[in-house]
Amino acid sequence: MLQSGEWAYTEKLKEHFESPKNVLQGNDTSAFDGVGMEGNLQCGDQMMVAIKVDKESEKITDCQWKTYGCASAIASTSILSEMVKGMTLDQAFNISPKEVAKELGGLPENKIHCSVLGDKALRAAINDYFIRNGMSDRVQKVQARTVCQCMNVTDHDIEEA
Amino acid sequence: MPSRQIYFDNNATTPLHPEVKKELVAAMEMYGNPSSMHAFGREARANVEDARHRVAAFMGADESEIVFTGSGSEGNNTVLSLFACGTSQCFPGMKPKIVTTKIEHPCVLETSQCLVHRGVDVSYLDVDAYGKIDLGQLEEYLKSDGVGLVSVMMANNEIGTIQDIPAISALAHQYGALMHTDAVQAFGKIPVDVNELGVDFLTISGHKIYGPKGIGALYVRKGTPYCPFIRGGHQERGRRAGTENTLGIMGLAMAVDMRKIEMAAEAERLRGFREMLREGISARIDDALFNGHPTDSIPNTLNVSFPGAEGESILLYLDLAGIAVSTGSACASGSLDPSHVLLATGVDAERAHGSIRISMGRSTTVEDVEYMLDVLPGIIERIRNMSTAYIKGGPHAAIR
Amino acid sequence: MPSRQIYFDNNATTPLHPEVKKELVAAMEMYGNPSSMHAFGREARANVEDARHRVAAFMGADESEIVFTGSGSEGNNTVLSLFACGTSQCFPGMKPKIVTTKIEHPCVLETSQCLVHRGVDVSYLDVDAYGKIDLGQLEEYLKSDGVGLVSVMMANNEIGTIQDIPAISALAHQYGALMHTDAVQAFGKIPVDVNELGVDFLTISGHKIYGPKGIGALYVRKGTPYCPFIRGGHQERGRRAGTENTLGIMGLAMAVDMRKIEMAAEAERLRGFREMLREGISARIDDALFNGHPTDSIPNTLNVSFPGAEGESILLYLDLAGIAVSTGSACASGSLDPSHVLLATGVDAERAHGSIRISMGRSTTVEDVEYMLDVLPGIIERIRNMSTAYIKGGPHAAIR
Ligand SMILES: Cc1ncc(COP(=O)(O)O)c(C=O)c1O
Ligand SMILES: Cc1ncc(COP(=O)(O)O)c(C=O)c1O
Ligand code: FES
Ligand code: FES
Repeated sequence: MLQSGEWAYTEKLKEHFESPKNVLQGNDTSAFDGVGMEGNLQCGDQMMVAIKVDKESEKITDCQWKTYGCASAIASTSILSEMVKGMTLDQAFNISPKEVAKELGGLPENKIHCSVLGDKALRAAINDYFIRNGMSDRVQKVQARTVCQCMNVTDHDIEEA
Repeated sequence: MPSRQIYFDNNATTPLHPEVKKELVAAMEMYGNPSSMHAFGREARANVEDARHRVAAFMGADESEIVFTGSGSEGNNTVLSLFACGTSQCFPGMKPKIVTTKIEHPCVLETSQCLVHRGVDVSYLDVDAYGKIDLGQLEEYLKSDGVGLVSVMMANNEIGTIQDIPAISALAHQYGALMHTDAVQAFGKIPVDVNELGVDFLTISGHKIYGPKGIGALYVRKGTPYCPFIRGGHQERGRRAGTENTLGIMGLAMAVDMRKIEMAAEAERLRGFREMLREGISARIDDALFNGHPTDSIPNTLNVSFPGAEGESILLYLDLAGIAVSTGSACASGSLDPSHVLLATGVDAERAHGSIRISMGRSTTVEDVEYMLDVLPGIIERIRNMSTAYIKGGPHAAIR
Repeated sequence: MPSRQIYFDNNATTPLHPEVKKELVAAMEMYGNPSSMHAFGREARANVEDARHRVAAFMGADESEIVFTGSGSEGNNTVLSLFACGTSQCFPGMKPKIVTTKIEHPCVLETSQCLVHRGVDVSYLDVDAYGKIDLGQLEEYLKSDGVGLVSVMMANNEIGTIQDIPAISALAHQYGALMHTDAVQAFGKIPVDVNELGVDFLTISGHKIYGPKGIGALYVRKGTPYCPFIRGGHQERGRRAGTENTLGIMGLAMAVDMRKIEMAAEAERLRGFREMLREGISARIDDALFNGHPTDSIPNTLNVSFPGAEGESILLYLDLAGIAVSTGSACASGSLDPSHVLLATGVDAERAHGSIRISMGRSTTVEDVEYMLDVLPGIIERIRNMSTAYIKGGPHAAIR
């Protein structure tokens, strides 16, 4: 018999869930240069990412966020907000959810989608920055969400009782 | 590991009662097949029939009316599947039309969906804000004729709401339908008597009452048409094939015996704890919204939503503090759909996503309740501070 | 009580292995629901998945291919019922035609009969005098096209005869049918490897291998169409609803681990005992007729008929002497029909009625065998002296 019972997620994920980094305090985002919001409450997941950008170098100097979401969403956005600091907008735009998951030491299969949201909100924030600064030509389409993410989740493993 | 471990998830499953453990250890020495004629078999048979008698007695049934099953899910599947039996030999006069509710357990809902492919017509009753069905709507369905079965759960697993089964049975019978209740969450928490309820079928499960997992029982009223679901041997008087799970059956009977002794006082105690929780949460946390019926509810269960805080996060922060609850939402099960039960009560998806279920049990103490009340407010505050969705005293506050 | 108690009915069920008992006692402390996200649930989940891995490994399967069930009967019902699935959604390209044999366990035969009412066509293969099917006849059925499933048991529970499953699988696949084998009696007695056998589905049961009753497993090859039999939750990756029987699952895995260690030497030993029994009975009792295949047979099983002596009488006289056997006939299970298996091998009803099955197990000793050989001749003589039907060296003697 196994004496498991320890945290199901990785240590790294647990760490970021316990002490999330760069959570926006309050609701005021006016000090930021770009703000993105993704997801909706119907799906049980919503994410807001706000960035400050150094105009000269186009490097992200600060990244804060808020989420209505599960542990994976919290931890992956927390780690993402650390990763992007110091990156150029182009570098940050190209971070993939896979890289975030890797940084966390892996995510359960049915939780991968939760990490996607932070990523999307970040891209929306970057696009917002471009629009605000008259660079609409640089806006890249975030892949349209035709169907609600929730419908594609592999929902076997675990069940309500 | 957190310093305390508190189990507030007794509706999901329960620990074995110490007396059940003892019984299981003793029963492990007995290994005959109850169908065998020799001494080993006769010993097993005697124990199985004794167990059947005890389980039957606690629900006011005759022992011939009890079929042991492998789970509550199997019991429910068995009853519903009767109405798709392809032959009138085994189920004469069968009317392939079922009326059930929108808040049943998935094992009823998914089986119903499958039966539609087998020519059965299924309707789902609505529930009100407290999770109660409307007898008027039921009667309308029954009037449309040809309903073979009404299946309404006695107590809901997520919100605890208890239905008026005697009235529902009476109505079903008035229109010539048979009556089934899934009593998996009610049995052992509140009195269950098949004659007072007036049901023809009733499902129970061992692991919700401090008995083993993988064992259940189905009550089938004498004279009710029946056709086995698992087909094969002559076990259970030809009503359920498979070598009897003697260990499980004896454990279930012992669990039932213990319920008989402990249930009444425990219900009283847990009802008190629940009100402590309800009041404490209301006092210490803004905008907490309670789900389910405030009084017609199994005494151990409290379901509460915290707008702006997502259920799984609450569950996992509580877990870090050593407290086990479940989310009302099905998130915990890997699906992201909000709870079908809460949605049926008319709450919006956000409130459904932000709910947790606290289900207490026989070992719950007042210290457990106090610890919960100490820990929970800080967790909700923390999550709400991170949340895109919480506005204090926001739209939800009005409907509290 | 007789001075000795000898259990020669291991094909009916087996005692728990001492290591399984220990595992069950330890597992009783763990009570989480494997579907719960909190610490209690995660511990249960880890143990269930570890068990799945061990069960899978012993049959050469991947753990994702194992579905835990409540019994061997449930496993067999699950596979056959797939072919009556009313919707092409869950079972695309399903061909509702099954070929099975006349000597299957009742849980296959009775399910097949029920499926006929649900639009499934079922054919039953004959067997020869040793209980073996004929590949030529199978091919004829397969040629007639549209066969979705071939279901042939690996070893027969009454006479022990082993079928050539690899050849049968190959033939089934050649004609586009899926292949199922009921390995309930073979698994743990002889090597079972799903890839060597080439099967798509394979059924096992815990209580035949010194594990708990009420637990089994079904192997489902990756990519094989599937539809749950017990419907409801997402347990077992959506393939079998009902809270997992953690105790049973962990007990089954431990039983499997022990089989891995003990099976080979035990088979050798029991094969020796069986030949001792066969020779001893032949030498000491007139006109004993052995049933089943003399060599292609599970090593623990000996089925023998004594013309002029009725099986149930033999069973009960042996019982008085402290020896537990079963009758080949289904008498023991409450029916008076002679064994369908023996009749299918072409023996007459008298020989079928006069048979007993001796099935040895891991604790069988040479002393047990000797005691049996001491006691049995007197019992047969006694019954035959009372019998209207026995003429020494009569018609049966010729066909010995
Ligand atoms: C060949 C065979 N198949 C299936 C079964 C059924 O197994 P269970 O008793 O676990 O349902 C048995 C034994 O009863 C058997 O011998
Ligand atoms: C109301 C209700 N019905 C049925 C079940 C299924 O019981 P089991 O897990 O024994 O299959 C459950 C619990 O899982 C339940 O809460
Ligand atoms: S959907 Fe009903 S059996 Fe497949
Ligand atoms: S005979 Fe098949 S379901 Fe009744």
